[in-house]
Amino acid sequence: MEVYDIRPILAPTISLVCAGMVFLVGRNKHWRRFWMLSAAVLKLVVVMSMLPGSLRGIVYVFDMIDFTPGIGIGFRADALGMFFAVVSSTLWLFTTIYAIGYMKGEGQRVRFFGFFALCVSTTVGLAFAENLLTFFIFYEMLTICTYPLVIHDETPEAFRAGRKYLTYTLIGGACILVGAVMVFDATGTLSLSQPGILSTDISYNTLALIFALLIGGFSVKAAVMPLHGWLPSAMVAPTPVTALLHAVAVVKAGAFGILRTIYNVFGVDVLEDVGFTIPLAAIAGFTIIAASLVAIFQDNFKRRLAFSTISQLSYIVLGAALLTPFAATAAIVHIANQAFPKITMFFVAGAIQRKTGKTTVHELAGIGYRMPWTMGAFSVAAMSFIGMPLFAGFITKWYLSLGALESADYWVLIVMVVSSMLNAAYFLPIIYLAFFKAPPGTEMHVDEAPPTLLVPILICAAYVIILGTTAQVPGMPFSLAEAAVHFVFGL
Amino acid sequence: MLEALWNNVDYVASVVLFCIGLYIIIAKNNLIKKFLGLNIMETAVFSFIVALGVVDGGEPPIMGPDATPPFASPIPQALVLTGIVVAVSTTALALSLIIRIYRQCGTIEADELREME
Amino acid sequence: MYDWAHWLPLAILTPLLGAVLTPVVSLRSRHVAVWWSLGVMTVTSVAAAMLIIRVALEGPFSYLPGGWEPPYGIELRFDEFSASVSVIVLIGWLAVLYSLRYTEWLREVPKQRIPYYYSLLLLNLGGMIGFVVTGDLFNLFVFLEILSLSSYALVAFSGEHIAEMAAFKYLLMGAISSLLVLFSIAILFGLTGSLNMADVATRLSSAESVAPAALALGMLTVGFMVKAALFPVHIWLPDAHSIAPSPISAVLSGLVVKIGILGMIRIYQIYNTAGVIDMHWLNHVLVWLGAISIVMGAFFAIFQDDIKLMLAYSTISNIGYIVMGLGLSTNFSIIGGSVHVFNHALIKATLFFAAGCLIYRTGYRTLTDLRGVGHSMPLTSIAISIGAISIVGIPPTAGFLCKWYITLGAFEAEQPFFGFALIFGALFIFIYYIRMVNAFYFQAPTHPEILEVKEAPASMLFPTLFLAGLCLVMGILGRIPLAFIEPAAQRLLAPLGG
Amino acid sequence: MKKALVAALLVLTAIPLLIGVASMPPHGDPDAPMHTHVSARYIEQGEEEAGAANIVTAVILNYRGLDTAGEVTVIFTALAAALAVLIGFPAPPKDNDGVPAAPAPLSPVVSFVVRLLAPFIVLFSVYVILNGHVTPGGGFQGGAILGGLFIALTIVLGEGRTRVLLPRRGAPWMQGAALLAFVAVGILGTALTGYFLGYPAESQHLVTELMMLVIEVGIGLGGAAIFATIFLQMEEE
Repeated sequence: MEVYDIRPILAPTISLVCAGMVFLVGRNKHWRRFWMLSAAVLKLVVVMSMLPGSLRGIVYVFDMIDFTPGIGIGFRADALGMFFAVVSSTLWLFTTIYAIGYMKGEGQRVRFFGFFALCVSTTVGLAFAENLLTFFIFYEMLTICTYPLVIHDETPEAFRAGRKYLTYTLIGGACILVGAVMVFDATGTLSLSQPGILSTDISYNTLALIFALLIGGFSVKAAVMPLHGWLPSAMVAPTPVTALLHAVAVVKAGAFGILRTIYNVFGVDVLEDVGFTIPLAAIAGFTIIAASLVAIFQDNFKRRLAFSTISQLSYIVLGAALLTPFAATAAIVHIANQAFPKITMFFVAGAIQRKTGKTTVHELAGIGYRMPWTMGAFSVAAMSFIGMPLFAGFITKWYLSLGALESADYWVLIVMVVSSMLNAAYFLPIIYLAFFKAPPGTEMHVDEAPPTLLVPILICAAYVIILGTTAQVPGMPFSLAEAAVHFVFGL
Repeated sequence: MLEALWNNVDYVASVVLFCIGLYIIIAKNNLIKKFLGLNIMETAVFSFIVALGVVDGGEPPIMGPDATPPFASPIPQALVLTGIVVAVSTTALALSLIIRIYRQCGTIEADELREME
Repeated sequence: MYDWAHWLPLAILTPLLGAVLTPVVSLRSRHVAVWWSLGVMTVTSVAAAMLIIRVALEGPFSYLPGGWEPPYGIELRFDEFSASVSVIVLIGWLAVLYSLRYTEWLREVPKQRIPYYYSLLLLNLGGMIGFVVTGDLFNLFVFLEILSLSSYALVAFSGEHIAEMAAFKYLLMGAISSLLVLFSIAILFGLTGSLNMADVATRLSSAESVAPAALALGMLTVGFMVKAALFPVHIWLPDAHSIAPSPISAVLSGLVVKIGILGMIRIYQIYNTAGVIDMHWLNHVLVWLGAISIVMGAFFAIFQDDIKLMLAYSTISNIGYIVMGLGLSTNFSIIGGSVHVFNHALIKATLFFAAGCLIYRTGYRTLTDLRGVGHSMPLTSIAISIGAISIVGIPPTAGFLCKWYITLGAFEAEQPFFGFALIFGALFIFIYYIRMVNAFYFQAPTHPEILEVKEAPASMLFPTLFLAGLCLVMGILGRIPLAFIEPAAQRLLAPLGG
Repeated sequence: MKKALVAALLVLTAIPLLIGVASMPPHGDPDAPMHTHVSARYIEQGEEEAGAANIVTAVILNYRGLDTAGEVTVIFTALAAALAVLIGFPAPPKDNDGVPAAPAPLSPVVSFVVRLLAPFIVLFSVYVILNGHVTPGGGFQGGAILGGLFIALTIVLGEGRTRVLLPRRGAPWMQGAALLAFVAVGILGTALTGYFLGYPAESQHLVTELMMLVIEVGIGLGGAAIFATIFLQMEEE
């Protein structure tokens, strides 16, 4: 039931205005903080105000302008879009608090916060895009806004990372554009409101080319294995950037793009007869295993987290590629279940680096004694990734396995088990070093991270537990994911 | 083919002149010579336009008392008048540029100027 | 019998008359010249606005100076493609305002020349308006001459040492191309007996032999290719557009180069309705030349360090886009090509204006010298970054529309290769623009005094920022140019059953 | 070698030109489309409609008036361009190669003949300008003769004497005379016939003739002034 409403466009504009104000008036610290925090809170309120409505199945629509019939800019907050928007706006609030604390001593903060707000406005815009063209517009704007953040430190290494990031993402963007043009050429519309606009009477190899272009383009940002090169090198950026962008906004935009392509552009039944998703599932499975293997040997803490992100993201791709209701629920829900623990881990890494200047895993010996709460939150996040019950990660693995059984892909179960073991292999040593190893010298006294860093860490860790335990409670995002799945599979 | 060329020999002549002008512009080195080649090309085109308007045994289109048809067509002559003025203007500008180049670089040989760049 | 149409001759003659009177007006003091030119351009803008409103309401209309019906007199035909008068007038007005401070700053130029600078600029703009509006072949040639002559002189105006040589090269190639155009107009006149475009088109199909019509088509296309600086005949453009003073480079790169394109559109109009020649192989040649121009322009631009030379090469590759759009000659690709005529003018003018501000304040032209200017001249650098983003075609900006429509047209014409070439060609362009943005913001300045440089003066900054804002918005406001271009594209393809 | 290559290339380009030109309608045959269409009407009704016996002038001023207005602007562009390039660009000092290049001594015969013929040339050019619509001639031709005379006089009498003909305050008006005359007549034409540059029908023959005369004089004067100024500027030491 479509309702005409201003809120889908209001959310991105709020942070757009905030970015503008930060650029204009950002010199003065207090004004800047005021604008960032108020925008974050306001946006969360706007997005949350739409939550009850969309839980009841209402879809908020806002059509802006269309150049010619079928091509234009429109916003539509359906269940899938709402899910992603809720996740990213809640996380934006916590990351803003964290960033204010983290960036105290840094330079160029006006530019940092301005582009930071711009990025999130494009992410929410992405979530509410009504057609592939609006989606592409915000997708490209996201690349442009994240570039200055990646090269924030202005070191030659940062430039190389930025150049690599740009080459990957722009080539991906070009593929998506060509794919979108082919979709429009084949069907005459780009709208993402139906469960699938392509049909099987379009020639097989055109469909294959469209699938390859769209999924290829999106998987650059979703860091699927062959195209993941830019993510580890982008760890050079300051932690709030890596936390929000490379754990939530940018990579999730790619994953969200894949979900949109599979569910709204192709549609589940078309993909079932055409069968393109089998190779995709294989690649996703391979990425899960290979990324975890590489993560084990990464000594730098943030690079290890980066490879773990790559492997976790492929859960979403795998879930989407299995084309069964349960797997789809797992894929959608994993956006949240991966976002919160991953962001907690990056916050922890940032806090440790800010507090003790340690960046490599072997230096972490005995850190648990000095920063018990921070490492406690890290352990909670680690448990969720390993898939322990009562934590968010368990739900994804559970539904993914159910989905795999449904579609009789038994190899997926093996992948689940092996990946849990590998997760344990690269997270547990950290916990062991932190708590069961004596710290060098006599640093026994507790020296916690400053409150502006610690509070977001603890809240996110709490969220991980809440998401794990209260999935079936009606008000929780889980029901949004189920609503989206019902719409896509037409149940 | 040759017969067609023969009865349009005026047009052929202007085409030949056109190509000679083009040759001079490309091959010659001195700027003044290039500029003269341009003028030759212009004259070639104007001669072609005027040749278009000719009628066998035609008189200039002036309606005097003793004027007898057939008259040559007036339009090409009007066009050429305008064309000649365009040629004059291009000449004026080209010469001013050549004067300026000579005063500044002391030479108007294209290859020496190229080294100077 | 006052009716709307009297604005049409007014729109052409105001700038020309204004130009003729500029030396008279600035007898007392040369500063009057710029205000006089602004007044003249404002009147022209009003005229252009009225004409555009009329074409929007009633579709193409024509005016008959002297009262003679079309084949017997000159017919001024104002159709949708002539609506590009709007961008000519807009950028013209801003260029005049921009030159207020810029011409004072040109050291080597003696001050008595400045009135002639403004009269040449007004002649150039008047010639372009005339070219775009006329429906008569020979009148087209006359206006083509006015705007070409004034552009050669304007290129030679700046005191740089090789300005005259670049202008002379430009003059030679421009004169040859004008002669080719005149020669083919004469052939068409010989074949059909009339000079009015619509009349020539109808009578051409009944001409007894095809060879001269084909020759005329070939020569017209080559002539207008030289004017539009397409691939094989583009060699004059880089020197000419980089040596010229910045407001003039903006007018040259943004508008004068587009005149070649509009000339080609006029040829398409004639030969499509005449239908005497199969345009298929010509389209193919144009598409290939467009593709080579894109790659070649982008490739050369990467190795340039001088900022204006880089922008000049990027003009060549953008002309490649437009010609490819025309060459594919499907409904969407022609829309894409014509929209880019409009949008590229805005983007390129922003970039040249901003580059002019940088050179005006710092005196440096190369990227290595201009490092770190982003901190001391924030507004100009933002304008350049917006220009850079829109020339690459990132969605919300003006450059995106053309890529979208031309790629769509490429698929519509079953030639997907060009769609791919176009999109990935654009990435080439991004490399040298990211170098520019990096140099401004993220690299340590090579000349320390660059940090104390003041922001550009208001009269130069306003045009830059206004156009930059327009670039940003044009991506979304694409409806306005599209509303004009769609009917025109349909009419252009109608005879081919397009 | 380069020249041979260029020559070969040009022969190659000449071939399509020749083929195209050869199959044009045969040269000079009266029923070619060129003669039967527009120019046929000009010849038959030219004199009454356009009010000028010399049909070429009728075409230039009346049928295709805008072309000539454009034409006059092209000359002015040449003037503005030449001045924009040359003004304030003094020639390098004469003795750049050691010895001052002495101006070639002017033979008394030439100066005497020029000064003798000057008035007759002026008379002839005025005749050509004024009778443009009856006999061959017109504004451009008269202006060219006047310009040529001015240049001859400057060479003979030296620049000082002839510059008085182009006073500093008056020169821009004279240079712009052509287009100003055109626009004035055009606006008058709009008032009379409702079309820009429209000449009234046969009834007021005299008015059309007068309007044409004004334009002819304007073009003649304007053309001569522009040629003179360009020459003076080029010659400026």
